[in-house]
Amino acid sequence: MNLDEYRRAARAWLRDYARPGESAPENAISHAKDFMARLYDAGYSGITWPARWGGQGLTQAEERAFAAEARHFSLPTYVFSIGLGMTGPTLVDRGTDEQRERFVRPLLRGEEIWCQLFSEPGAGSDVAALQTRAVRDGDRWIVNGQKVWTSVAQHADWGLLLTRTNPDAPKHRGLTMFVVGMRDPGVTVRPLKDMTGRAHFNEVFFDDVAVPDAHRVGEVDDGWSVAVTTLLHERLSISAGVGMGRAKDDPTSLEALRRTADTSDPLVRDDLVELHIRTRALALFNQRLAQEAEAGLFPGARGSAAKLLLAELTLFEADLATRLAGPSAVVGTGDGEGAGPLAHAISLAPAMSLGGGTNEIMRNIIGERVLGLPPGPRVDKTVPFKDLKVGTQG
Amino acid sequence: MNLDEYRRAARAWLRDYARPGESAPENAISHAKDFMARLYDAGYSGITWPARWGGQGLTQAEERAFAAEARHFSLPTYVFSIGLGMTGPTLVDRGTDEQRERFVRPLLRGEEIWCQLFSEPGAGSDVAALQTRAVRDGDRWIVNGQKVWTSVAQHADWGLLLTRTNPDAPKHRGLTMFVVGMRDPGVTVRPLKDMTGRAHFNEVFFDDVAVPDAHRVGEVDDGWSVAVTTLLHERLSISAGVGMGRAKDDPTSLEALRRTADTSDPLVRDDLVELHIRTRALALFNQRLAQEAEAGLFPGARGSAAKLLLAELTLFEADLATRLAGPSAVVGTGDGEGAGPLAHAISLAPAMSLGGGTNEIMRNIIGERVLGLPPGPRVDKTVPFKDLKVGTQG
Amino acid sequence: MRLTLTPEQRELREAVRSFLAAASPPAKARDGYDPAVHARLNGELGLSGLIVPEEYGGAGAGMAELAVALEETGAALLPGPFLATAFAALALTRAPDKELLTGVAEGRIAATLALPVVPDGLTARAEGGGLVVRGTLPQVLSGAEADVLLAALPGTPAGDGSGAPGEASDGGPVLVAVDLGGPGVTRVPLETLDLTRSQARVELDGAPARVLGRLGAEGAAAVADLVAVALAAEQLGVLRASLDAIVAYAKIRVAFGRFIGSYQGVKHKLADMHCKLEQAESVVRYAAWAADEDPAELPHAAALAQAHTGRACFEVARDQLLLHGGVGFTWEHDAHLFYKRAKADEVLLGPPRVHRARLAALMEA
Amino acid sequence: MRLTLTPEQRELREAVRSFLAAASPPAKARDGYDPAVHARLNGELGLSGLIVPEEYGGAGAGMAELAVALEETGAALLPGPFLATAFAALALTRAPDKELLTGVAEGRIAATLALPVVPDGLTARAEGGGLVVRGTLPQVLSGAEADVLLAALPGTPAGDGSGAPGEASDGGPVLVAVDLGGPGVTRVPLETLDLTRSQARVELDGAPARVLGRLGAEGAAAVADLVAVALAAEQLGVLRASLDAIVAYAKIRVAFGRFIGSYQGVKHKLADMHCKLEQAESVVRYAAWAADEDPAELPHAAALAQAHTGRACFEVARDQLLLHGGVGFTWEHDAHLFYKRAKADEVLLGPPRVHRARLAALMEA
Repeated sequence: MNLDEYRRAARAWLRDYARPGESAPENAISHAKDFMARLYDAGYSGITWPARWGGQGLTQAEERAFAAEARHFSLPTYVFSIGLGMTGPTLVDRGTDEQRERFVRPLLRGEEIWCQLFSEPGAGSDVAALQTRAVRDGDRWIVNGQKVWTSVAQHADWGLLLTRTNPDAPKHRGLTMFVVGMRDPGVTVRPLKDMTGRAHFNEVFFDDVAVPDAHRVGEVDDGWSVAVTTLLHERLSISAGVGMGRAKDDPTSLEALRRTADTSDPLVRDDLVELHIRTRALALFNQRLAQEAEAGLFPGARGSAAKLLLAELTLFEADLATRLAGPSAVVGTGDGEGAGPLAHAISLAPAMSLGGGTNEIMRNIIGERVLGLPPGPRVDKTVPFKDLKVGTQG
Repeated sequence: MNLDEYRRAARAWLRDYARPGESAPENAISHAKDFMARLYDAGYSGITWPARWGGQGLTQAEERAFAAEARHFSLPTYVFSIGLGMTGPTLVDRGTDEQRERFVRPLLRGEEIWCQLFSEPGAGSDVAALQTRAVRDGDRWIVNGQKVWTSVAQHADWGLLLTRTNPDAPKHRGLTMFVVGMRDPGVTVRPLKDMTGRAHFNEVFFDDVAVPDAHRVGEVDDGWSVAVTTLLHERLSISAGVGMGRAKDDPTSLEALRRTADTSDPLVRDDLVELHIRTRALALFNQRLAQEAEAGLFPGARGSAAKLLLAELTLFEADLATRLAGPSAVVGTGDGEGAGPLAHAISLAPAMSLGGGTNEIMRNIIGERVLGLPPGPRVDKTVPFKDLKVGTQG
Repeated sequence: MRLTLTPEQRELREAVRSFLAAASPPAKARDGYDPAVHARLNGELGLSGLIVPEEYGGAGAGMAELAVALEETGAALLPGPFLATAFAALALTRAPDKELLTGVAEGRIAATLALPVVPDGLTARAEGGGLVVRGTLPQVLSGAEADVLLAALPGTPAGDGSGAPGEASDGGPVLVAVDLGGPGVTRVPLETLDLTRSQARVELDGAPARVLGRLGAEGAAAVADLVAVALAAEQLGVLRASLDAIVAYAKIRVAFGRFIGSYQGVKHKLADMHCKLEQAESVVRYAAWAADEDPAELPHAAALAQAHTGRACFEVARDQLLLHGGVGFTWEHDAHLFYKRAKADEVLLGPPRVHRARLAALMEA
Repeated sequence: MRLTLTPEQRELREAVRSFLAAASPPAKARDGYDPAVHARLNGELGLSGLIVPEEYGGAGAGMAELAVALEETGAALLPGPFLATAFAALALTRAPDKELLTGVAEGRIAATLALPVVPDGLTARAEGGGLVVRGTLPQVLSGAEADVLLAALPGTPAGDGSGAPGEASDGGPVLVAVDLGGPGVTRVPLETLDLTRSQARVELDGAPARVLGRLGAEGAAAVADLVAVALAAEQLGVLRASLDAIVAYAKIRVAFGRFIGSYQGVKHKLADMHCKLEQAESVVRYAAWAADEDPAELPHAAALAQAHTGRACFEVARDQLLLHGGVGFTWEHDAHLFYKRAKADEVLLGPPRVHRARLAALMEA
């Protein structure tokens, strides 16, 4: 089957099994699992993953072709995104054969949901500064600590957990990675209410949680190199999706603003021109990255530029939409439905600048890995972790 | 005499001896010297300087009052500005009595012109990285090296010269300050053509120049502390003048653009509104700083904010003026008079962002000295200078 | 032109600041309006009477003093009808009414003002020997908490049968007062982006109104200018408190072994935010001075104050939120309260371009 | 839509790049037009014939290839009439003329195009069996170096006695050619901000003109769009070279004991500049694709290309100059050459707002 045939078959399958504009409510887990099973059976789950562990063993070309077709549909795969985009590829790359055998196929078939447990309140941009401890106890490890910003933890069966196992080593050299059962005793998941008033993320608490050594991923104290693999996959999956699709009912999009704004005012028209220029320039950049990827040239750190631009565009468009709308942007209708779509948009707008690496982190990545600029001096690479300043002091 | 009387007397004197709008051509040195002598005789030169060395021994209040009146005139004092603003106050603060006796009064009377010799091609923002060497030879020192960005060097009789005397010490601790005779053998002044095509500054070369030890200012190897005094005076004199006056014929000013731009276009009107907002906001900030200073509250590092804002406004207004004008902004009339006032303005605009500390240096100063933020890690404070990377490498 | 505070104004600032630090810090603002705090603010500090003339029991102070107070209430994100009442009191300077001014000065009456200063959609008609008002105001600041609504109704020529207040023989606006607890008034509290200050839809269906006096076109414009300056003073406070919060955090938060404030990526942004603060303070002092001392400069100063300070305040509030990193995105942290207040303030008097358009028009004149 | 280069286009880029690196690096650009380099560029590389159809001796390539070439000539700040000749050749795609196209393809003829595409102030009249043109073009790109001037004259209805080219029966513009070395032509070289490329005032006083063909309103608009895309390609090159220069400097220049590129104050600005480059390249590839493949999208793509790339190019050129510090302000350093070319390019086709206004109009449509 050549690529065109593959694409046509994918399109046909999607037409039969996925509806355009279908929403993906987070609570319809059983529906999502059914869909994943069907996707797996059709051969569209884990397209590039090794066949030995349940994937299709195909190339990026097929993956991109399927993604291009899927873009016209809204697949209910949200709860599987962490597993498919980050933890699964990490296990394929770095897990033991026993771990791959046990975890990968159920993940691809949608039988088990995964989350990723890296960030902590004191370790955001600086993930390696984390403090959650794992202490060896025979053939198991006892974990205590707190994670934060964990997507889909409330639905997850398994989590990929980064812990500190050696506080006497410098911070990158005393970390170990585990797979932890999210239903195990001592694991508490608590929704984290964010500034929009909703809970898009969770906090996860570990209170003497036992993890078998067989669930360790990579060597003891070598967890950072495993985490780097995961973060690389995270960045790829973010940049691949960046700017490609957007909610049709986004009230801050150019299309929406052209309907709602007073375009008889030349200044309003010029504001919309500015939005149009930024939107088009970023969309074209993303299309170019996608075309390069299809040709085998992967974006790597350049994807951080797309992510940074999307973060800035998201802030700009929500800000612009509220400025154009005026007073009504910041209130609801008094019917109990909340403060209105623009108010929600301006509340949600900072998320893209904070999640998946702040704008400052993106600029560092672009500067160092794309432009090859020298790093700043690092005071935290050699000091034993226990002697290092971390988190919030005073 | 109370302050009001002082101010009225100053106004009357200025009306008699200085003309509004009078230009200050750099080449009319004899005219400038005559004017300074008259200013000194009238008691308006060195208003706050100690009477013992030729000053008037009055307060900042009188100085500000005179400056406020003088703002309406264009005094031909440009060639004396380095002496009056920087090197003179440094000698008053840190010179020996012999040096004060010899240098201060002739400076105030306009008999001798001064320049300041700190910056080097490899030491701009990082002045203390300078490489001009002074080596002791009995009761004199032999100087070799190159300085750059030296204003009025071509007219100067004396220069305040910062040199390296101990390359084995860390960079701030091996510097020594001297007074050097600018007509002495081995001193070469060469005009430095800048991007406007004119020579606003000079390069100064030292080739085995002998300086008597009696012309040393401060202790051997303690020149940095003397330089800090000079730089503090420089910053005060810049921030005091910042945004206070501007050339009446500036083609990028709001007034000029209102005459020349097509204000029937609402977008042009809005561009002018933006320029107006920025201009007014900065002018009001400067007025507030001046009022605080009159009340005895000196701006200190906050003056760096005014300097930074002026640098950005200067770039913005030249850029805006050329965008409003369109193609004609970048050509002259073919009459040999140059590429036209807007072309000159856009060429000159970067100067304010580079001279007297770059915008980045200003932001460091505001961050550390106004907001009290911690400094970045310094790798250059303890290493012997000879082992330190400086200038341009490779 | 005076751009610095007098010693008395500095004392006022200290008094309000220390009161609010104890009674209503920003963290408390998310709980909403606390009438007890409001009463103490007006009682102990007499703040509601600050600009009420002495003959009505107030302190007879000017905009310069009100601005000092509003900067502090803004910095504390004070919930409740303090700003709305100040707007109403500013309107009353143009149509003084003993009952209302005395009530405001004593802290008995919380008032609000229909915005924009001459709102659309209200009609007045003589009925049963009095005046009644009909129409809907879609957004009234503190409309659910205020006792009295002031509205500038567009007047119509005397003798016109439509029933507009007859006094308005020039057709210029007339200021009227409506008892928000009275008949014919329905108040629907609105969900608001800014959790710290409420708005309500106010539906008037034959609500009795009392004519306070004629504003005229010029008076209405002056009230709009005063309101713009007062809001800019609050915005200056929000801006300053936003910057203070992130500067403090940058000194205690560590990433990669260093305080984040030591990174130029953070430091330089904070420096730029400081520059905005310095300019905003200068612009607000100038506008307050013009309000008190130079009516001819007021229109320009008021438009400048909104055009500059509204934007600067939002940008600084946004950047402080972003620089807080993930914790700034949480509900529990105060960063979003400043961000949301700044946005709500920026659009309170209309789309921000109206202030720029006003400046453009004044520059032409 | 193709946004990446084909292998052939990459080869072309390498060929032009390595030729210019040897023959005309930016440092040489301050010396101005070197006819020998121009001749070799057109001879060895056949660059002037790139978009000339094969039937006239050219390579018959499209805008995608021309854009690749212009990006390189822009990056090298190549002086001389290369861009002007490209503009003229683009106009000739709408009114082919064998003599001119052959001459351009062979590198014998340097041409230029009056801007804007239908300039004000020129009139044509039939005289002595031919057509003569009168009027002044205040700024003609490479006007002192070009051999031939092309101008789109506004046509008038046939039969009108004013003497405009009778062919223009729809009143739409007609493309004519004037020999700049011929009678009735006065050229006054202008002092230019951009030292690397000249402009001249061209005064035509009865200069003989030859009618090349009717453009019509649509054709003239298409030529204007093609010119806009070609200029954007040059701007992309100026942008890229500006960024490359400062990135290289940031890796070798030391301040306070560290390479300046290790400071976030520099690094983050360079990252933002890189983001502008990525977007500018994407926009230019899109516009070139539209020029070659999709006439319906061309007007929008051309306006977008100028609106985005013109600004991005100037901002990056400005910031690289500033980040160079003092040395960037010296005449001897190349930084100002990029800054000045970027500004000259930004305003070459009119005040930049015209491109935004065009986008606004197209969005309405």
